[in-house]
Amino acid sequence: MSLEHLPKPEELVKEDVLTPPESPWMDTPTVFKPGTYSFPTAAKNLKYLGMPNPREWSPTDKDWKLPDNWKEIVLDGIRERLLKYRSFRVFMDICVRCGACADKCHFYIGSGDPKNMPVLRAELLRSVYRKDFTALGKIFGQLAGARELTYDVIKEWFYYFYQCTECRRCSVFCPYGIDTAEITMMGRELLHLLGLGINWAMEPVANCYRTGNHLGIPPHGLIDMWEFMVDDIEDITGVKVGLPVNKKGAEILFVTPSGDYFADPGTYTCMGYLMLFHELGLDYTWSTYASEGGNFGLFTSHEMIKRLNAKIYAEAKRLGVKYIIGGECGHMWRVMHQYMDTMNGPADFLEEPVSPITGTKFENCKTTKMVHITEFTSDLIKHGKLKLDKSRNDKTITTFHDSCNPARAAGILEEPRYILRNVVDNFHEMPENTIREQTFCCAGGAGLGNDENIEMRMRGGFPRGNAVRHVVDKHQVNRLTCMCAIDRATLSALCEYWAPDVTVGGIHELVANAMIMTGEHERTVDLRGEPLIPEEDEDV
Amino acid sequence: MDDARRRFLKIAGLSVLGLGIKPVTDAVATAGEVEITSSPNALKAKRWAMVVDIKKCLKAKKGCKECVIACNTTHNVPEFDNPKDEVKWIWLTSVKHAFPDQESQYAEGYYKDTLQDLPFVVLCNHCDNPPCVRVCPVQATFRRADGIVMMDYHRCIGCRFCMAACPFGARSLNWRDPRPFIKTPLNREYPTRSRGVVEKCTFCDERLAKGLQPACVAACKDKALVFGDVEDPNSEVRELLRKNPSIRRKPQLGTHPQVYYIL
Amino acid sequence: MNAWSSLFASLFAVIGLVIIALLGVAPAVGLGTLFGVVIPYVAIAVFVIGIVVRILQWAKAPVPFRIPTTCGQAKSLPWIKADNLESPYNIWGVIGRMFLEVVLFRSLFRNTRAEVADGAVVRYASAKWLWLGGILFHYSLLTIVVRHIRFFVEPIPSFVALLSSADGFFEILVPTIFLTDIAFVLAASYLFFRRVFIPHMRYISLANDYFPLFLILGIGITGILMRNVWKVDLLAVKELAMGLFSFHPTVPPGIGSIFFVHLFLVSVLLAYFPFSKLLHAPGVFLSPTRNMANNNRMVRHINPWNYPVKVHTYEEYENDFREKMKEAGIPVEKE
Amino acid sequence: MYNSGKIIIGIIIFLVLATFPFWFNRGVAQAPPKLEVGTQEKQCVESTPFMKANHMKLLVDWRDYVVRDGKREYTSTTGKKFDMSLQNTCMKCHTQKTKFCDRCHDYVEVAPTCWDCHIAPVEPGQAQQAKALRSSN
Amino acid sequence: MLEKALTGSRSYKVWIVVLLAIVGIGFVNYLRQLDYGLGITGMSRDVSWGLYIGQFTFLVGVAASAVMLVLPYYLHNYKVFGKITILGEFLAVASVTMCLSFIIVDLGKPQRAFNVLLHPTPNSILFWDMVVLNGYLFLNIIIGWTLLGCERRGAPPPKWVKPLIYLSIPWAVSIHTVTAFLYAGLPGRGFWLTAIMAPRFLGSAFASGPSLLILFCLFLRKFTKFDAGWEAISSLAKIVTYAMLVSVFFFLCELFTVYYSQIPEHILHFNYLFQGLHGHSELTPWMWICIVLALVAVGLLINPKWRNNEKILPIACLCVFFSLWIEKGIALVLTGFIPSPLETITRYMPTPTELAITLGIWGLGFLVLSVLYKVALTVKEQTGDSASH
Repeated sequence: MSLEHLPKPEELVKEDVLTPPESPWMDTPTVFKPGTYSFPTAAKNLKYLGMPNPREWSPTDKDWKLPDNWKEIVLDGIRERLLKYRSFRVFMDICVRCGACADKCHFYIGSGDPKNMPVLRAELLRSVYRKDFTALGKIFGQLAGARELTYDVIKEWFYYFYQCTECRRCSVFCPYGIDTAEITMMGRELLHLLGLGINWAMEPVANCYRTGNHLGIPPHGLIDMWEFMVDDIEDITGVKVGLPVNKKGAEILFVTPSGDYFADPGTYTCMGYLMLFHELGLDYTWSTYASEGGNFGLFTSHEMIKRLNAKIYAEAKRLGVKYIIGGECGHMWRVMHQYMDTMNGPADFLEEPVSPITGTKFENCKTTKMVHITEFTSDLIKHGKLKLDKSRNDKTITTFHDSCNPARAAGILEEPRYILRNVVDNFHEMPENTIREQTFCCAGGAGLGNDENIEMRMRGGFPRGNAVRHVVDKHQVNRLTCMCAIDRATLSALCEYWAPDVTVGGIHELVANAMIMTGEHERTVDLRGEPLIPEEDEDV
Repeated sequence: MDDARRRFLKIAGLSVLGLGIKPVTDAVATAGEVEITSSPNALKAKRWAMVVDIKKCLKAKKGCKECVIACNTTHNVPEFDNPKDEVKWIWLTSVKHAFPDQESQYAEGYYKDTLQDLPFVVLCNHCDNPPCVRVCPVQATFRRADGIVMMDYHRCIGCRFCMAACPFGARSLNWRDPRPFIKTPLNREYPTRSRGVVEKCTFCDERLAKGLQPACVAACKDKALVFGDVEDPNSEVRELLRKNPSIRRKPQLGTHPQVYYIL
Repeated sequence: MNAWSSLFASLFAVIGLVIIALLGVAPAVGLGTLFGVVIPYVAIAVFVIGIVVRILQWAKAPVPFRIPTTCGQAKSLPWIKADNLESPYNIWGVIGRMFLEVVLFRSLFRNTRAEVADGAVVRYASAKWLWLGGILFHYSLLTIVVRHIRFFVEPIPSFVALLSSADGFFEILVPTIFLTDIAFVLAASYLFFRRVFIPHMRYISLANDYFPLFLILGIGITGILMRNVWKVDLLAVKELAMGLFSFHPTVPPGIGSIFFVHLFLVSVLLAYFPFSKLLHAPGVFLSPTRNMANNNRMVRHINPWNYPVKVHTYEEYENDFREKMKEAGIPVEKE
Repeated sequence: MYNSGKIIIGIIIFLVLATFPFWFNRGVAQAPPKLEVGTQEKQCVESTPFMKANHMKLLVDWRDYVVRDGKREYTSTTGKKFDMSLQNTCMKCHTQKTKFCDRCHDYVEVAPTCWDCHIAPVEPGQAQQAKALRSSN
Repeated sequence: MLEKALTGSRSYKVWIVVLLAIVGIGFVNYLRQLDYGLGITGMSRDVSWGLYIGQFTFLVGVAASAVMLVLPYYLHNYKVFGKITILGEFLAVASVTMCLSFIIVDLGKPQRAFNVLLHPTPNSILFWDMVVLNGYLFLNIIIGWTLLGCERRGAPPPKWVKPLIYLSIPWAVSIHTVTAFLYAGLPGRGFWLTAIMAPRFLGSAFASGPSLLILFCLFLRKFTKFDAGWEAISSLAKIVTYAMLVSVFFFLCELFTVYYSQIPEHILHFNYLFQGLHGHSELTPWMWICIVLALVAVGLLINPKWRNNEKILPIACLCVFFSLWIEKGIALVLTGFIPSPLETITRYMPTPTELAITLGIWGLGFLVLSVLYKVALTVKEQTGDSASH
């Protein structure tokens, strides 16, 4: 599927979209409509990873080729997780269905499918929990909101747990902090026990496991890509930047999502890193083994997070660096911030991060020893270590999209804004209910950024698109800046559909554009190779 | 339609039960009959009025205030040292203040010798057209059918609109707890008032109910105060008004005071 | 089951409970002791033990990861103002955040309402009614429960008297109507009507959402009726309550049956509590997204069941790509 | 069990609060106060159960009849006539407010405003107090 | 939207804390008054209304600010006021809140305040005042809040608001009229017994409310990002000018009637006010200050050059405001009681407790106003409606 097959934006979402249907949700069958679901995992990927029930199948099939004891597997899986995760058990028990979360979900706002209300998404699982794990549910059945675990329930789970981007916006509004991402993750883990996953998530997992990055780029391929960027930078600035790779004894290991290595507009951000580090004379290194910051294991299972994430510390240890800097990425930072140290720490072989340029101690990274690039760069700017010429970004009127994970799972809100205000003159915020901790998802996270799912992506992207359109109308915004590789990919499509003429880019692209490098020649084009001063403007 | 109305009535009836003023007696009534009556020996009138015969009140000059003391004693009226907090039901004042609109530049003779420094008995006039009743936002003060302007101390909110409306200064607020200031022997048959409510003379409605004359009237040995039904042509008050020229306070305000003065 | 059948099932259940109590204490049946002593004791026991058991059940599961929802700027560089209440970085921040959440319903205060208009426009309206209704409901309930202590103990603590006098400040009718009684019924009715009249609320509501609402409304209404309409002998009521709380249960004669209806509904609510969504009361304290500090990169969090997993080691990786790496000039461990 | 310290503290707080009436009473069921009626009279204005539950409503009704309608005589269901007066009827029988009204009101924490205005009879040993009531401050 | 009042600059927070402290002090003093009774104030049997009712009377006038913006904006489509109608509406909310609070603290038995609802009495003007004041409060809260909410999210206002807005216009007139009737309908109070009491109320209301609004606009222009625009301010100044002139004219009419007819019941009060009576002259200096301020105000306002001078206008507005504050907040109510209908003169001097409670309610009003303005201005800043056009 592609964008052309979708109705016009004004027609996709209607005024009455939030009016629920007549039939009760328990009696509403799941329909797999093309454009609204993702293709299942290819057998080879499951096999490579050693995961259960590898086979070829399609969600539209009647028979999903589940193991015979599928029900037992799922119920045992629930039981196990109830004992392992307090969050799961508490969230199953305490929801009062106050409905505060309902219209906070971008998928619900865009699709109007009531099962996309976070509360109902959780009820899909909670109803089964009630039936098999609570007294009232066992006795009163439907009266207590309980239902039997059936084949159709599994299908429903597959559809709706892969229609949640785990963005946690609902959790902000929930009076008990119930986190649908947690529930969706449990749901997906349960589905994986039956071999039910989506390929767009699992292929990167398999790739990453083998090559160290989601795209499956072998080490020499990476070198080619980076060298290509180095050449581009030389063309634009006249400066040949260094490219340290797998360099033992470097001070810093730099890890960033591999999406930025090969696809525009991520590549410009990646060039930004190369230029920045070169200009600073930083003793750092790239790694081909830990060449992926992102972690699609997050969209698979806790075990898979750990399996992929283990490479980061392992590589840091092998190379003997002092600490790690992480690039602009969303879910990568959820893993780095909330899981890495617990899963693969302690990182006692590293040192507490100190900026070699400013001497700032990053006290907030004491134990993980991993600094966010915007923390690093904003510190540089604060100390006046970068020569910046904002006017080079003058044609860019930008707004900033908080990626869900840095915002709601890490609390990184000010740093990127500080950098932006220092590198561009025209920065306008989107409406207040769509930014910072209330930011709306790109609707392509958590493994859903694939093309077969395009209609649901555009529906889910409606709130974000609407907010972008708002600032386009009001401030003629033409750039959506974000600090997430998935965003850079999915928001591009989203803008194409909802807010045409808005380009997407990273923060460090703008930093590098503005940064005056030692020995550079006069720049006439930006990192995208576009003239710094648009031609039509010269007539004015 | 009919059905709906009936249901509505039933619900309305229920809520009356919840909020109504007299649900208990209603409830009792279903069990057995209860009767609410006035006592047979109560004094009754079409319109109560008082005549003050100043000519018989000359002892006031020598400090007689039997009527005031009787009233205060009967009603537990407090006496404050600070005029600011004063509570007065019936009191003595100079003619100048009792009749501020009566002017006599060249007053001589009777007016000057007798009236000018005679303490005049004043009290609530129980006006026929009482402005205090008109302004009260909660009907805490109201005019009874027999002309008495009553006070319901249980309902008064202490807004003092009535005090602003009364042209005779007949009303007092309990600016503070009156009990410590009751200087007469406590009358245990009559309540005191609580702070924050307005009070005034009620023509001793509680005594009338028992067949007794108002306390001030009963206390005046000189019969300077006469109380009775002005609608009754044979009453003593009518007799007095027939025989003597009388004046009322501020008649021009149209409140129709029911306290008449014979000078 | 659709919304309406859930609603009516709950309504009839509560009406049924009322009838059971009325029949039970009718003179002809004479189950006063059952409804006045046995059921209340059972209910209190189920309530207390049930909640403790449930909390222990939650406690039995570890919190493997520290995953707070961050709703404000995290602590990072010293010159960036960190929001300790929305993204706590120490224990005081966590306490503050929990305090705001538990005492002031902080998250609900954030609530908005999405409005979709034609032409694919979505707007977010401020929507604090749920917050207000929730606050009113819970604080009225708390006040009412505390006020009831006057029936439970002797001597009556002075804070109870003080609370009653403040609550009954306005002298409306005799006996005075308590403001919290009105607020409670209004708030509970609001919580009910929003479930009925907001379409998506009706859609997600289950019988176990309506049931406790009807139950609690029934308790409130019977209480108000008992105070202001069908009066009961309070001396006897307190004697019964004191008997229960001192383990010398008695059922004094002459208490109106409305009291037993009230007591029975309260008993049902108490017994229902540990098995229902009412567990949100203890649960909110255990919600890992709210009760943990966002200090993940500062303080290491331990997962007690962390286990080794199969990984693709560097050695295996280099074995896979060694030749190509060498060709590309990438340093390798083993030549 | 994990986070046992905090959770046990929480459970203890819950138990303390939830069982407050049990431990506050220390197992003693303070018997309801004995009310001293103060009179040999067998029957009040209405039946005892009715009065127990509804005396406040009766008084309010009386108040309204007396003050607003000027009617002061109440013929009860038994046919007996009463002057509708708290001070002059009720308190003439129940001469000891502290041993009748107050005992019950205190037991269930009711603070009627009646006594702000209405005067209770002097009780034995209370003469001193009564004097204080009248003496100026 | 309320959450916007919870964050703000340091000075905003300090201001709020100061106001809360003032409200707190007022509240503690009110508890003392509840305990002791109204005797704790300077009011007495003869002067039975004092500072509280005076402030109430004055503030009813301030509440008029809203209608002077709403009427031109909605009835005459005068767009210039579009940006500041919300300021007028919220000023009305704050003033009516103060009005109601002053009435409550003036009650001897606040516990029975609900009797006004339980025993509605249509013949009492005070009952109607309760109705119109509460109605006006709710109208302004609902209209202001709804429109602000729509503005914030860029939605068209709901259809039901328009009728309410139209209703609020006559309603605003009603609050002054009914409040004037509280006084004008009493026999035996010569000072108040005048048919132009209601017109006088309206005249002074349309001067005092808008003049305060001008002061706020100028303040916000100077210290915040919100700029009402000079055209709006200048139009408001014009309204103040005419209203002040009318107000002065009405007062002169009163003087003529009283001094030409020379009826003692009326003239004594004015004598007390202007020169003192039997050695009592507590209010005389106040009244002369009032007159001087009024004359200065008229002098400054009447000349367009001065009126449109950003330095002079606030001085004129302050003169208007304080002149009318003395006239309505002090002189009007107290003089009605002095001399009493029985021609006794009783001195009235507010006590510290009374002053503290009064100040507490002013603090409450400013608190409500600050919170509402903070919300409104933050919204306007976000929607970009705060800069000048």
